[in-house]
Amino acid sequence: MSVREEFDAWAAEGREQGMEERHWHTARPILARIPVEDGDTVLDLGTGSGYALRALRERGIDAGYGLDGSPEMARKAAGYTDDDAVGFLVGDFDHLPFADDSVDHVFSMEAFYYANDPDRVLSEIRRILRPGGTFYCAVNYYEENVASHDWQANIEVEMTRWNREQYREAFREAGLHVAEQDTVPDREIEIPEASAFPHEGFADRGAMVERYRTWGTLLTVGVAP
Amino acid sequence: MSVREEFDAWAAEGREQGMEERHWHTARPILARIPVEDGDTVLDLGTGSGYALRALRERGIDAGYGLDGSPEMARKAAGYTDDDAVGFLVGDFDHLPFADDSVDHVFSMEAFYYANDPDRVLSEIRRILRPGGTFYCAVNYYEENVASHDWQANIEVEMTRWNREQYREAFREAGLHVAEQDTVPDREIEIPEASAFPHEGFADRGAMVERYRTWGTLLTVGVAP
Amino acid sequence: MKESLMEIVCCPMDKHDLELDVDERDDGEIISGTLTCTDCGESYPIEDGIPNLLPPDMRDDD
Amino acid sequence: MKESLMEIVCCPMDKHDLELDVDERDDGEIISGTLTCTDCGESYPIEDGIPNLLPPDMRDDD
Ligand SMILES: Nc1ncnc2c1ncn2[C@@H]1O[C@H](CSCC[C@H](N)C(=O)O)[C@@H](O)[C@H]1O
Ligand SMILES: Nc1ncnc2c1ncn2[C@@H]1O[C@H](CSCC[C@H](N)C(=O)O)[C@@H](O)[C@H]1O
Repeated sequence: MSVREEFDAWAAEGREQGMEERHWHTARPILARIPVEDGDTVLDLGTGSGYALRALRERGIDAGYGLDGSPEMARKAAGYTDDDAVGFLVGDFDHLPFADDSVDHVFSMEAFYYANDPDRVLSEIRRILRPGGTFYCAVNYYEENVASHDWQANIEVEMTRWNREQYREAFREAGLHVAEQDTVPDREIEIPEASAFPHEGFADRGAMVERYRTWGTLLTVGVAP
Repeated sequence: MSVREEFDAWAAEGREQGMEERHWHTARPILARIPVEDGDTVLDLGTGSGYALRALRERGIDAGYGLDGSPEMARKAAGYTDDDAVGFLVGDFDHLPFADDSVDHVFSMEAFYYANDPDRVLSEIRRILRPGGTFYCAVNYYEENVASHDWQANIEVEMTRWNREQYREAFREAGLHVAEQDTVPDREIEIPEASAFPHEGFADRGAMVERYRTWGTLLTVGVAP
Repeated sequence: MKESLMEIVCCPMDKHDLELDVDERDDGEIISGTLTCTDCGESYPIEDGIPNLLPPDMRDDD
Repeated sequence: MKESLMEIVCCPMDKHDLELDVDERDDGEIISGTLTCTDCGESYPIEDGIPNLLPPDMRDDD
Protein backbone atom coordinates (compact mmCIF):
# COMPACT_ATOMS: atom_id res chain seq x y z
CA MET A 1 0.00 0.00 0.00
CA SER A 2 1.24 3.52 -0.72
CA VAL A 3 1.87 6.14 1.96
CA ARG A 4 -1.02 8.02 0.47
CA GLU A 5 -3.52 5.18 0.72
CA GLU A 6 -2.35 4.11 4.18
CA PHE A 7 -2.52 7.54 5.77
CA ASP A 8 -5.60 8.70 3.90
CA ALA A 9 -7.24 5.76 5.66
CA TRP A 10 -5.77 6.85 9.02
CA ALA A 11 -7.15 10.35 8.46
CA ALA A 12 -10.56 8.93 7.55
CA GLU A 13 -10.56 7.06 10.88
CA GLY A 14 -9.56 10.27 12.73
CA ARG A 15 -6.32 8.77 13.97
CA GLU A 16 -4.49 12.12 13.69
CA GLN A 17 -6.17 13.19 16.93
CA GLY A 18 -4.97 10.25 18.99
CA MET A 19 -1.48 10.70 17.55
CA GLU A 20 -1.45 14.38 18.44
CA GLU A 21 -2.48 13.61 21.99
CA ARG A 22 0.06 10.83 22.50
CA HIS A 23 2.96 12.36 20.58
CA TRP A 24 2.54 15.67 22.37
CA HIS A 25 4.04 14.10 25.52
CA THR A 26 7.43 14.02 23.84
CA ALA A 27 6.88 16.66 21.13
CA ARG A 28 6.35 19.40 23.70
CA PRO A 29 9.79 19.15 25.35
CA ILE A 30 11.42 18.65 21.94
CA LEU A 31 9.78 21.67 20.32
CA ALA A 32 10.84 23.72 23.36
CA ARG A 33 14.50 23.05 22.49
CA ILE A 34 14.36 24.41 18.94
CA PRO A 35 16.01 27.85 18.98
CA VAL A 36 13.35 29.55 16.85
CA GLU A 37 13.38 33.31 16.39
CA ASP A 38 10.73 35.75 15.24
CA GLY A 39 10.82 35.76 11.47
CA ASP A 40 11.78 32.10 11.11
CA THR A 41 10.19 29.74 8.61
CA VAL A 42 9.64 26.21 9.90
CA LEU A 43 8.71 23.07 8.02
CA ASP A 44 6.97 20.08 9.64
CA LEU A 45 7.53 16.85 7.71
CA GLY A 46 4.67 14.37 8.06
CA THR A 47 2.63 16.94 9.88
CA GLY A 48 -0.42 14.81 10.77
CA SER A 49 -2.84 17.10 12.59
CA GLY A 50 -0.39 20.00 12.31
CA TYR A 51 -0.12 20.55 16.08
CA ALA A 52 3.63 21.25 16.00
CA LEU A 53 3.24 24.33 13.83
CA ARG A 54 0.41 25.66 15.92
CA ALA A 55 2.64 25.34 18.98
CA LEU A 56 5.64 27.00 17.31
CA ARG A 57 3.50 29.90 16.15
CA GLU A 58 2.85 30.70 19.81
CA ARG A 59 6.60 31.26 20.11
CA GLY A 60 6.50 33.80 17.29
CA ILE A 61 7.74 32.10 14.14
CA ASP A 62 6.84 33.94 10.96
CA ALA A 63 5.58 31.04 8.90
CA GLY A 64 4.99 27.32 9.36
CA TYR A 65 4.39 24.82 6.56
CA GLY A 66 3.21 21.29 7.13
CA LEU A 67 3.93 18.75 4.43
CA ASP A 68 2.16 15.42 4.34
CA GLY A 69 1.97 12.64 1.77
CA SER A 70 -1.70 12.07 2.52
CA PRO A 71 -4.12 14.60 0.96
CA GLU A 72 -6.74 13.66 3.56
CA MET A 73 -4.31 14.28 6.40
CA ALA A 74 -3.33 17.69 4.98
CA ARG A 75 -7.01 18.56 4.69
CA LYS A 76 -7.57 17.59 8.33
CA ALA A 77 -4.57 19.66 9.43
CA ALA A 78 -5.82 22.68 7.49
CA GLY A 79 -9.16 22.32 9.24
CA TYR A 80 -7.56 22.57 12.67
CA THR A 81 -6.16 26.07 12.22
CA ASP A 82 -7.27 29.39 10.84
CA ASP A 83 -3.88 30.98 11.41
CA ASP A 84 -2.87 32.72 8.20
CA ALA A 85 0.80 32.08 8.83
CA VAL A 86 0.36 28.30 8.88
CA GLY A 87 -0.11 26.45 5.61
CA PHE A 88 -0.29 22.83 4.51
CA LEU A 89 0.73 21.07 1.35
CA VAL A 90 0.76 17.57 -0.03
CA GLY A 91 4.14 16.21 -0.97
CA ASP A 92 6.62 13.39 -0.55
CA PHE A 93 9.64 13.31 1.77
CA ASP A 94 11.93 12.13 -1.02
CA HIS A 95 10.98 15.00 -3.32
CA LEU A 96 10.72 18.12 -1.20
CA PRO A 97 9.09 20.96 -3.13
CA PHE A 98 11.14 23.68 -1.46
CA ALA A 99 13.90 25.87 -2.83
CA ASP A 100 17.53 25.61 -1.71
CA ASP A 101 18.32 27.54 1.52
CA SER A 102 14.68 28.42 2.07
CA VAL A 103 13.86 27.08 5.54
CA ASP A 104 15.22 27.87 9.03
CA HIS A 105 14.18 24.71 10.85
CA VAL A 106 12.74 21.36 9.91
CA PHE A 107 10.83 19.30 12.48
CA SER A 108 9.57 15.77 12.03
CA MET A 109 7.82 13.61 14.59
CA GLU A 110 7.17 9.87 14.19
CA ALA A 111 7.26 10.14 10.41
CA PHE A 112 10.83 10.01 9.07
CA TYR A 113 11.01 6.20 9.12
CA TYR A 114 8.17 5.96 6.58
CA ALA A 115 10.33 7.59 3.91
CA ASN A 116 11.02 5.50 0.86
CA ASP A 117 14.69 6.55 0.82
CA PRO A 118 15.70 8.12 4.14
CA ASP A 119 19.21 9.03 2.97
CA ARG A 120 17.72 10.96 0.12
CA VAL A 121 15.36 12.77 2.51
CA LEU A 122 18.35 13.87 4.58
CA SER A 123 20.04 15.25 1.46
CA GLU A 124 16.86 17.06 0.57
CA ILE A 125 16.66 18.57 4.06
CA ARG A 126 20.30 19.62 3.88
CA ARG A 127 19.54 21.29 0.55
CA ILE A 128 16.56 23.33 1.74
CA LEU A 129 18.00 24.39 5.13
CA ARG A 130 19.67 27.77 5.44
CA PRO A 131 23.20 27.71 6.91
CA GLY A 132 22.80 27.16 10.64
CA GLY A 133 19.30 25.76 10.18
CA THR A 134 18.37 22.69 12.19
CA PHE A 135 16.63 19.38 11.55
CA TYR A 136 14.88 18.04 14.65
CA CYS A 137 14.16 14.41 13.85
CA ALA A 138 12.18 12.41 16.42
CA VAL A 139 11.47 8.72 15.90
CA ASN A 140 10.01 6.16 18.29
CA TYR A 141 10.49 3.34 15.80
CA TYR A 142 14.20 2.60 16.24
CA GLU A 143 16.49 -0.28 17.00
CA GLU A 144 17.12 0.30 20.71
CA ASN A 145 13.38 0.64 21.35
CA VAL A 146 12.73 -3.09 21.20
CA ALA A 147 9.03 -2.70 21.88
CA SER A 148 8.72 -0.98 18.49
CA HIS A 149 10.13 -3.93 16.55
CA ASP A 150 6.79 -5.54 15.87
CA TRP A 151 5.07 -2.41 14.57
CA GLN A 152 5.93 -3.28 10.99
CA ALA A 153 3.44 -6.13 11.19
CA ASN A 154 0.56 -3.63 11.50
CA ILE A 155 1.36 -1.39 8.56
CA GLU A 156 1.98 -2.03 4.91
CA VAL A 157 4.29 0.92 4.29
CA GLU A 158 7.86 -0.27 4.68
CA MET A 159 9.62 1.27 7.66
CA THR A 160 13.31 2.00 8.29
CA ARG A 161 14.65 0.83 11.64
CA TRP A 162 18.02 2.45 12.26
CA ASN A 163 19.85 2.48 15.59
CA ARG A 164 21.22 5.58 17.27
CA GLU A 165 24.57 5.35 15.56
CA GLN A 166 23.01 4.84 12.13
CA TYR A 167 21.06 8.04 12.57
CA ARG A 168 24.22 9.97 13.40
CA GLU A 169 26.09 8.44 10.49
CA ALA A 170 23.32 9.08 7.98
CA PHE A 171 23.01 12.71 9.06
CA ARG A 172 26.75 13.22 8.61
CA GLU A 173 26.73 11.38 5.30
CA ALA A 174 24.12 13.88 4.09
CA GLY A 175 26.30 16.81 5.12
CA LEU A 176 24.52 17.71 8.36
CA HIS A 177 26.50 18.27 11.55
CA VAL A 178 25.11 16.24 14.45
CA ALA A 179 24.51 18.64 17.33
CA GLU A 180 22.63 16.38 19.70
CA GLN A 181 21.20 12.94 20.18
CA ASP A 182 18.87 12.10 23.03
CA THR A 183 16.20 9.69 24.09
CA VAL A 184 13.28 11.82 25.23
CA PRO A 185 11.09 9.94 27.72
CA ASP A 186 7.32 10.05 27.71
CA ARG A 187 6.76 11.00 31.35
CA GLU A 188 3.05 11.62 30.92
CA ILE A 189 1.55 8.41 29.67
CA GLU A 190 -0.25 6.59 32.46
CA ILE A 191 1.25 3.24 33.34
CA PRO A 192 -1.13 1.13 35.44
CA GLU A 193 -0.28 -1.09 38.40
CA ALA A 194 1.51 -4.37 37.73
CA SER A 195 -1.69 -6.33 38.26
CA ALA A 196 -3.30 -4.67 35.23
CA PHE A 197 -0.86 -6.38 32.85
CA PRO A 198 -0.88 -7.63 30.14
CA HIS A 199 -1.95 -4.14 28.99
CA GLU A 200 -1.76 -2.47 25.58
CA GLY A 201 0.38 -5.32 24.30
CA PHE A 202 2.93 -5.16 27.12
CA ALA A 203 3.39 -8.46 28.96
CA ASP A 204 4.35 -6.74 32.20
CA ARG A 205 4.71 -3.31 33.75
CA GLY A 206 8.49 -3.29 33.35
CA ALA A 207 8.19 -3.58 29.58
CA MET A 208 5.82 -0.62 29.38
CA VAL A 209 8.02 1.48 31.65
CA GLU A 210 11.02 0.69 29.46
CA ARG A 211 9.14 1.50 26.27
CA TYR A 212 7.92 4.92 27.41
CA ARG A 213 10.05 6.17 30.28
CA THR A 214 13.38 4.90 28.99
CA TRP A 215 13.21 4.81 25.21
CA GLY A 216 10.42 7.31 24.56
CA THR A 217 11.44 8.86 21.28
CA LEU A 218 14.89 9.19 19.77
CA LEU A 219 15.82 12.76 18.92
CA THR A 220 18.68 13.49 16.53
CA VAL A 221 19.43 17.13 15.78
CA GLY A 222 21.30 18.03 12.61
CA VAL A 223 22.64 21.45 11.67
CA ALA A 224 23.36 22.71 8.16
CA PRO A 225 26.97 23.99 7.99
CA MET B 1 39.49 38.87 44.08
CA SER B 2 40.83 36.94 41.11
CA VAL B 3 39.27 33.73 39.78
CA ARG B 4 42.41 32.02 40.91
CA GLU B 5 42.24 33.20 44.51
CA GLU B 6 38.48 32.68 44.78
CA PHE B 7 38.46 29.12 43.48
CA ASP B 8 41.74 28.08 45.09
CA ALA B 9 39.90 28.89 48.31
CA TRP B 10 36.86 26.82 47.20
CA ALA B 11 39.17 23.90 46.43
CA ALA B 12 40.84 24.24 49.82
CA GLU B 13 37.42 23.98 51.45
CA GLY B 14 36.60 20.90 49.36
CA ARG B 15 33.66 22.58 47.66
CA GLU B 16 34.32 20.78 44.36
CA GLN B 17 32.71 17.67 45.85
CA GLY B 18 29.44 19.36 46.79
CA MET B 19 29.33 20.98 43.34
CA GLU B 20 29.90 17.67 41.61
CA GLU B 21 27.10 16.05 43.57
CA ARG B 22 24.61 18.87 42.97
CA HIS B 23 25.54 19.70 39.39
CA TRP B 24 25.41 16.05 38.41
CA HIS B 25 21.60 16.18 38.59
CA THR B 26 21.54 18.33 35.47
CA ALA B 27 24.96 17.48 34.02
CA ARG B 28 24.03 13.82 33.57
CA PRO B 29 21.12 14.40 31.15
CA ILE B 30 23.08 17.13 29.37
CA LEU B 31 26.21 15.03 28.86
CA ALA B 32 23.97 12.25 27.52
CA ARG B 33 22.91 14.53 24.66
CA ILE B 34 26.41 15.25 23.36
CA PRO B 35 26.91 13.14 20.21
CA VAL B 36 30.42 11.96 21.13
CA GLU B 37 32.13 9.29 19.07
CA ASP B 38 35.07 7.01 19.79
CA GLY B 39 38.17 8.99 18.96
CA ASP B 40 36.79 12.37 19.97
CA THR B 41 38.67 14.93 22.01
CA VAL B 42 36.56 16.81 24.55
CA LEU B 43 37.41 19.89 26.57
CA ASP B 44 35.73 20.76 29.89
CA LEU B 45 35.95 24.47 30.70
CA GLY B 46 35.97 25.21 34.44
CA THR B 47 36.23 21.52 35.18
CA GLY B 48 36.00 21.64 38.99
CA SER B 49 36.33 18.05 40.20
CA GLY B 50 36.57 16.82 36.59
CA TYR B 51 33.53 14.55 36.83
CA ALA B 52 32.26 15.38 33.34
CA LEU B 53 35.32 13.97 31.64
CA ARG B 54 35.26 10.84 33.74
CA ALA B 55 31.65 10.31 32.65
CA LEU B 56 32.37 10.94 28.96
CA ARG B 57 35.29 8.50 29.02
CA GLU B 58 32.80 5.77 29.88
CA ARG B 59 31.17 6.52 26.54
CA GLY B 60 34.47 5.98 24.75
CA ILE B 61 35.95 9.36 23.94
CA ASP B 62 39.64 9.25 23.11
CA ALA B 63 40.84 12.12 25.25
CA GLY B 64 39.37 14.57 27.74
CA TYR B 65 41.06 17.74 28.96
CA GLY B 66 39.82 19.76 31.88
CA LEU B 67 40.87 23.41 32.07
CA ASP B 68 40.50 25.40 35.24
CA GLY B 69 41.71 28.83 36.32
CA SER B 70 42.44 27.56 39.81
CA PRO B 71 45.64 25.54 40.21
CA GLU B 72 44.27 24.00 43.40
CA MET B 73 41.09 22.91 41.62
CA ALA B 74 43.09 21.35 38.76
CA ARG B 75 45.20 19.49 41.32
CA LYS B 76 42.06 18.18 43.02
CA ALA B 77 40.60 17.07 39.68
CA ALA B 78 43.82 15.27 38.77
CA GLY B 79 43.67 13.47 42.10
CA TYR B 80 40.21 12.06 41.33
CA THR B 81 41.24 10.07 38.27
CA ASP B 82 44.04 7.82 37.19
CA ASP B 83 42.71 7.48 33.66
CA ASP B 84 45.59 8.14 31.29
CA ALA B 85 43.27 9.64 28.69
CA VAL B 86 42.07 12.40 31.00
CA GLY B 87 44.33 15.36 31.71
CA PHE B 88 44.04 18.67 33.49
CA LEU B 89 45.60 22.04 32.92
CA VAL B 90 45.49 25.48 34.42
CA GLY B 91 44.37 28.25 32.11
CA ASP B 92 41.96 31.10 31.59
CA PHE B 93 38.73 31.05 29.57
CA ASP B 94 39.67 34.23 27.71
CA HIS B 95 43.01 32.83 26.55
CA LEU B 96 42.47 29.22 25.60
CA PRO B 97 45.78 27.41 25.12
CA PHE B 98 44.48 25.17 22.32
CA ALA B 99 45.25 25.16 18.63
CA ASP B 100 42.69 26.09 15.96
CA ASP B 101 40.37 23.21 14.96
CA SER B 102 41.76 20.93 17.66
CA VAL B 103 38.74 19.89 19.72
CA ASP B 104 35.54 17.96 18.87
CA HIS B 105 33.33 19.11 21.73
CA VAL B 106 33.52 21.69 24.49
CA PHE B 107 31.47 21.29 27.65
CA SER B 108 31.10 23.83 30.42
CA MET B 109 28.94 23.56 33.51
CA GLU B 110 28.19 26.44 35.88
CA ALA B 111 31.41 28.20 34.93
CA PHE B 112 30.97 30.27 31.75
CA TYR B 113 29.50 33.28 33.58
CA TYR B 114 32.71 33.77 35.56
CA ALA B 115 34.61 34.64 32.39
CA ASN B 116 36.11 38.09 32.27
CA ASP B 117 34.98 38.60 28.67
CA PRO B 118 32.35 36.02 27.68
CA ASP B 119 32.16 37.18 24.04
CA ARG B 120 35.86 36.60 23.73
CA VAL B 121 35.51 33.14 25.24
CA LEU B 122 32.91 32.27 22.59
CA SER B 123 35.29 33.42 19.84
CA GLU B 124 38.02 31.33 21.40
CA ILE B 125 35.74 28.28 21.48
CA ARG B 126 34.74 28.87 17.87
CA ARG B 127 38.43 29.01 16.97
CA ILE B 128 39.41 25.73 18.64
CA LEU B 129 36.37 23.68 17.57
CA ARG B 130 36.61 21.50 14.50
CA PRO B 131 33.88 22.05 11.89
CA GLY B 132 30.75 20.42 13.26
CA GLY B 133 32.11 20.48 16.80
CA THR B 134 29.72 21.51 19.55
CA PHE B 135 29.81 23.78 22.58
CA TYR B 136 27.48 22.60 25.35
CA CYS B 137 27.15 25.57 27.67
CA ALA B 138 25.14 25.11 30.85
CA VAL B 139 24.54 28.00 33.25
CA ASN B 140 22.28 28.23 36.28
CA TYR B 141 23.13 31.90 36.81
CA TYR B 142 20.94 33.57 34.18
CA GLU B 143 18.29 36.25 33.92
CA GLU B 144 15.15 34.10 33.86
CA ASN B 145 16.32 32.16 36.92
CA VAL B 146 15.39 34.91 39.35
CA ALA B 147 16.54 32.93 42.38
CA SER B 148 20.08 33.22 41.06
CA HIS B 149 20.06 37.01 41.02
CA ASP B 150 21.46 37.46 44.51
CA TRP B 151 24.37 35.05 44.07
CA GLN B 152 26.70 37.87 43.06
CA ALA B 153 26.55 39.12 46.66
CA ASN B 154 28.39 35.98 47.83
CA ILE B 155 31.30 36.02 45.43
CA GLU B 156 33.85 38.64 44.50
CA VAL B 157 34.45 37.46 40.93
CA GLU B 158 32.20 39.49 38.65
CA MET B 159 29.53 37.37 36.98
CA THR B 160 27.71 37.81 33.66
CA ARG B 161 23.94 37.46 33.82
CA TRP B 162 22.57 37.08 30.31
CA ASN B 163 19.05 36.02 29.42
CA ARG B 164 18.18 33.21 27.02
CA GLU B 165 18.12 35.48 24.00
CA GLN B 166 21.43 37.10 24.88
CA TYR B 167 23.04 33.67 24.94
CA ARG B 168 21.70 32.87 21.48
CA GLU B 169 22.79 36.24 20.12
CA ALA B 170 26.27 36.04 21.60
CA PHE B 171 26.80 32.54 20.20
CA ARG B 172 25.79 33.72 16.73
CA GLU B 173 27.90 36.85 17.04
CA ALA B 174 30.89 34.60 17.69
CA GLY B 175 30.15 32.57 14.56
CA LEU B 176 28.53 29.57 16.22
CA HIS B 177 25.23 28.20 14.93
CA VAL B 178 22.68 27.78 17.72
CA ALA B 179 21.39 24.20 17.55
CA GLU B 180 19.42 24.07 20.77
CA GLN B 181 18.39 25.99 23.82
CA ASP B 182 16.70 24.34 26.77
CA THR B 183 16.09 24.71 30.46
CA VAL B 184 17.11 21.42 32.01
CA PRO B 185 15.30 20.82 35.30
CA ASP B 186 16.95 19.39 38.39
CA ARG B 187 14.49 16.56 39.10
CA GLU B 188 16.63 14.98 41.79
CA ILE B 189 17.16 17.58 44.45
CA GLU B 190 14.93 16.90 47.44
CA ILE B 191 12.38 19.60 48.10
CA PRO B 192 10.87 19.30 51.58
CA GLU B 193 7.23 19.80 52.62
CA ALA B 194 5.87 23.34 52.66
CA SER B 195 6.07 23.43 56.46
CA ALA B 196 9.87 23.14 56.33
CA PHE B 197 10.22 26.56 54.70
CA PRO B 198 12.03 28.94 54.84
CA HIS B 199 14.68 26.44 53.70
CA GLU B 200 18.05 26.97 52.01
CA GLY B 201 17.21 30.62 51.43
CA PHE B 202 13.84 29.95 49.79
CA ALA B 203 10.92 31.73 51.46
CA ASP B 204 8.43 29.07 50.43
CA ARG B 205 8.21 25.73 48.68
CA GLY B 206 7.00 27.29 45.42
CA ALA B 207 10.15 29.35 45.06
CA MET B 208 12.37 26.29 45.49
CA VAL B 209 10.30 24.28 43.01
CA GLU B 210 10.60 27.09 40.48
CA ARG B 211 14.34 27.43 41.01
CA TYR B 212 15.11 23.74 40.48
CA ARG B 213 12.26 22.05 38.64
CA THR B 214 11.47 24.91 36.25
CA TRP B 215 14.65 26.85 35.70
CA GLY B 216 17.28 24.27 36.59
CA THR B 217 20.13 25.09 34.29
CA LEU B 218 20.04 26.86 30.92
CA LEU B 219 21.65 24.85 28.14
CA THR B 220 22.68 26.53 24.91
CA VAL B 221 24.30 24.35 22.24
CA GLY B 222 26.49 25.97 19.61
CA VAL B 223 27.91 24.28 16.53
CA ALA B 224 30.98 25.36 14.58
CA PRO B 225 30.05 25.73 10.88
CA MET C 1 -2.74 28.47 0.19
CA LYS C 2 -1.20 31.89 0.74
CA GLU C 3 0.62 33.52 -2.12
CA SER C 4 3.65 33.87 0.18
CA LEU C 5 4.24 30.14 -0.18
CA MET C 6 5.47 30.92 -3.69
CA GLU C 7 8.64 32.37 -2.14
CA ILE C 8 9.91 28.98 -1.04
CA VAL C 9 8.05 26.39 -3.06
CA CYS C 10 9.52 24.74 -6.16
CA CYS C 11 9.02 21.80 -8.49
CA PRO C 12 9.51 18.57 -6.50
CA MET C 13 11.18 16.93 -9.50
CA ASP C 14 13.74 19.39 -10.80
CA LYS C 15 13.56 22.12 -8.12
CA HIS C 16 12.86 24.89 -10.62
CA ASP C 17 10.47 27.77 -9.94
CA LEU C 18 6.74 27.32 -10.25
CA GLU C 19 4.28 29.63 -11.91
CA LEU C 20 0.94 30.23 -10.24
CA ASP C 21 -2.41 30.27 -12.06
CA VAL C 22 -5.34 31.10 -9.84
CA ASP C 23 -8.81 29.75 -10.56
CA GLU C 24 -10.50 30.77 -7.34
CA ARG C 25 -9.54 33.16 -4.58
CA ASP C 26 -11.13 33.89 -1.20
CA ASP C 27 -9.66 36.86 0.70
CA GLY C 28 -5.91 36.39 0.50
CA GLU C 29 -6.33 32.63 0.14
CA ILE C 30 -5.90 30.75 -3.14
CA ILE C 31 -8.61 28.09 -3.16
CA SER C 32 -7.94 26.43 -6.48
CA GLY C 33 -5.53 26.78 -9.33
CA THR C 34 -2.42 25.31 -10.83
CA LEU C 35 1.30 25.47 -10.18
CA THR C 36 3.37 24.87 -13.30
CA CYS C 37 7.11 24.23 -13.43
CA THR C 38 8.86 26.92 -15.45
CA ASP C 39 11.39 24.34 -16.59
CA CYS C 40 9.86 20.88 -17.09
CA GLY C 41 6.31 22.15 -17.61
CA GLU C 42 4.82 19.63 -15.14
CA SER C 43 1.75 21.03 -13.45
CA TYR C 44 0.47 20.55 -9.90
CA PRO C 45 -3.09 21.19 -8.75
CA ILE C 46 -4.27 23.39 -5.89
CA GLU C 47 -7.54 22.04 -4.48
CA ASP C 48 -9.50 23.22 -1.45
CA GLY C 49 -6.65 25.62 -0.76
CA ILE C 50 -4.03 22.87 -0.57
CA PRO C 51 -1.36 22.49 -3.26
CA ASN C 52 -0.54 18.93 -4.20
CA LEU C 53 3.17 18.77 -4.92
CA LEU C 54 3.54 15.01 -4.95
CA PRO C 55 5.60 13.73 -7.87
CA PRO C 56 3.09 13.08 -10.69
CA ASP C 57 3.40 9.30 -10.49
CA MET C 58 2.58 9.32 -6.76
CA ARG C 59 -0.29 11.72 -7.21
CA ASP C 60 -1.98 9.68 -9.87
CA ASP C 61 -1.50 6.20 -8.45
CA ASP C 62 -5.13 5.57 -7.71
CA MET D 1 50.67 15.61 31.78
CA LYS D 2 50.80 13.23 28.81
CA GLU D 3 52.98 14.08 25.89
CA SER D 4 49.91 13.71 23.65
CA LEU D 5 48.61 17.02 25.01
CA MET D 6 51.32 18.65 22.87
CA GLU D 7 49.21 17.85 19.80
CA ILE D 8 46.56 20.39 20.70
CA VAL D 9 48.09 22.78 23.21
CA CYS D 10 49.47 26.19 22.21
CA CYS D 11 50.56 29.50 23.67
CA PRO D 12 47.52 31.15 25.30
CA MET D 13 48.73 34.58 24.17
CA ASP D 14 49.63 34.26 20.50
CA LYS D 15 48.44 30.68 19.79
CA HIS D 16 51.81 29.56 18.45
CA ASP D 17 53.27 26.13 19.09
CA LEU D 18 54.95 25.29 22.35
CA GLU D 19 58.20 23.46 22.89
CA LEU D 20 58.42 20.94 25.70
CA ASP D 21 61.38 20.66 28.11
CA VAL D 22 61.03 17.81 30.56
CA ASP D 23 62.63 18.00 34.00
CA GLU D 24 61.03 14.92 35.52
CA ARG D 25 59.17 11.99 34.05
CA ASP D 26 57.29 9.11 35.67
CA ASP D 27 56.16 6.35 33.31
CA GLY D 28 54.55 8.16 30.38
CA GLU D 29 53.68 11.13 32.60
CA ILE D 30 55.59 14.42 32.55
CA ILE D 31 55.79 15.54 36.18
CA SER D 32 57.68 18.78 35.81
CA GLY D 33 59.16 20.84 33.05
CA THR D 34 58.58 23.88 30.92
CA LEU D 35 56.53 24.76 27.85
CA THR D 36 58.04 27.56 25.80
CA CYS D 37 56.35 29.45 23.01
CA THR D 38 58.23 29.03 19.75
CA ASP D 39 57.21 32.54 18.75
CA CYS D 40 57.04 34.94 21.70
CA GLY D 41 59.42 32.94 23.90
CA GLU D 42 57.11 33.11 26.93
CA SER D 43 57.47 30.03 29.11
CA TYR D 44 54.89 28.12 31.14
CA PRO D 45 55.66 25.77 34.01
CA ILE D 46 54.55 22.15 34.44
CA GLU D 47 54.29 21.32 38.14
CA ASP D 48 53.01 18.12 39.78
CA GLY D 49 52.08 16.92 36.29
CA ILE D 50 49.85 19.92 35.57
CA PRO D 51 50.82 22.55 32.99
CA ASN D 52 49.97 26.10 33.96
CA LEU D 53 48.98 27.94 30.81
CA LEU D 54 47.49 31.01 32.42
CA PRO D 55 48.60 34.24 30.78
CA PRO D 56 51.77 35.30 32.66
CA ASP D 57 50.11 38.25 34.41
CA MET D 58 47.36 36.02 35.80
CA ARG D 59 49.82 33.34 36.86
CA ASP D 60 52.03 35.71 38.81
CA ASP D 61 49.35 37.81 40.48
CA ASP D 62 49.98 36.69 44.02
N1 LIG E 1 6.92 9.58 2.39
C1 LIG E 1 6.11 10.44 3.01
N2 LIG E 1 5.99 11.71 2.54
C2 LIG E 1 5.17 12.58 3.17
N3 LIG E 1 4.47 12.30 4.29
C3 LIG E 1 4.57 11.06 4.79
C4 LIG E 1 5.39 10.09 4.19
N4 LIG E 1 5.30 8.95 4.91
C5 LIG E 1 4.45 9.21 5.93
N5 LIG E 1 4.01 10.48 5.85
C6 LIG E 1 3.08 11.14 6.79
O1 LIG E 1 3.69 11.18 8.07
C7 LIG E 1 2.69 11.15 9.07
C8 LIG E 1 3.15 10.14 10.12
S1 LIG E 1 2.11 10.08 11.55
C9 LIG E 1 2.79 11.40 12.57
C10 LIG E 1 2.00 12.67 12.47
C11 LIG E 1 2.47 13.81 13.35
N6 LIG E 1 3.83 14.23 13.05
C12 LIG E 1 2.38 13.44 14.81
O2 LIG E 1 3.38 13.55 15.53
O3 LIG E 1 1.30 13.03 15.26
C13 LIG E 1 1.38 10.77 8.40
O4 LIG E 1 0.52 11.87 8.43
C14 LIG E 1 1.79 10.38 7.00
O5 LIG E 1 0.85 10.71 6.01
N1 LIG F 1 38.01 32.67 33.88
C1 LIG F 1 38.15 31.40 34.22
N2 LIG F 1 39.05 30.61 33.60
C2 LIG F 1 39.18 29.30 33.94
N3 LIG F 1 38.45 28.69 34.90
C3 LIG F 1 37.55 29.44 35.56
C4 LIG F 1 37.36 30.80 35.25
N4 LIG F 1 36.37 31.27 36.05
C5 LIG F 1 35.98 30.25 36.84
N5 LIG F 1 36.69 29.14 36.54
C6 LIG F 1 36.54 27.81 37.16
O1 LIG F 1 35.23 27.35 36.88
C7 LIG F 1 34.79 26.49 37.93
C8 LIG F 1 33.36 26.89 38.28
S1 LIG F 1 32.60 25.84 39.46
C9 LIG F 1 31.95 24.54 38.42
C10 LIG F 1 32.82 23.32 38.40
C11 LIG F 1 32.28 22.14 37.59
N6 LIG F 1 32.11 22.45 36.19
C12 LIG F 1 30.96 21.64 38.15
O2 LIG F 1 29.99 21.56 37.42
O3 LIG F 1 30.89 21.34 39.35
C13 LIG F 1 35.77 26.65 39.08
O4 LIG F 1 36.53 25.47 39.24
C14 LIG F 1 36.62 27.84 38.67
O5 LIG F 1 37.98 27.75 39.09
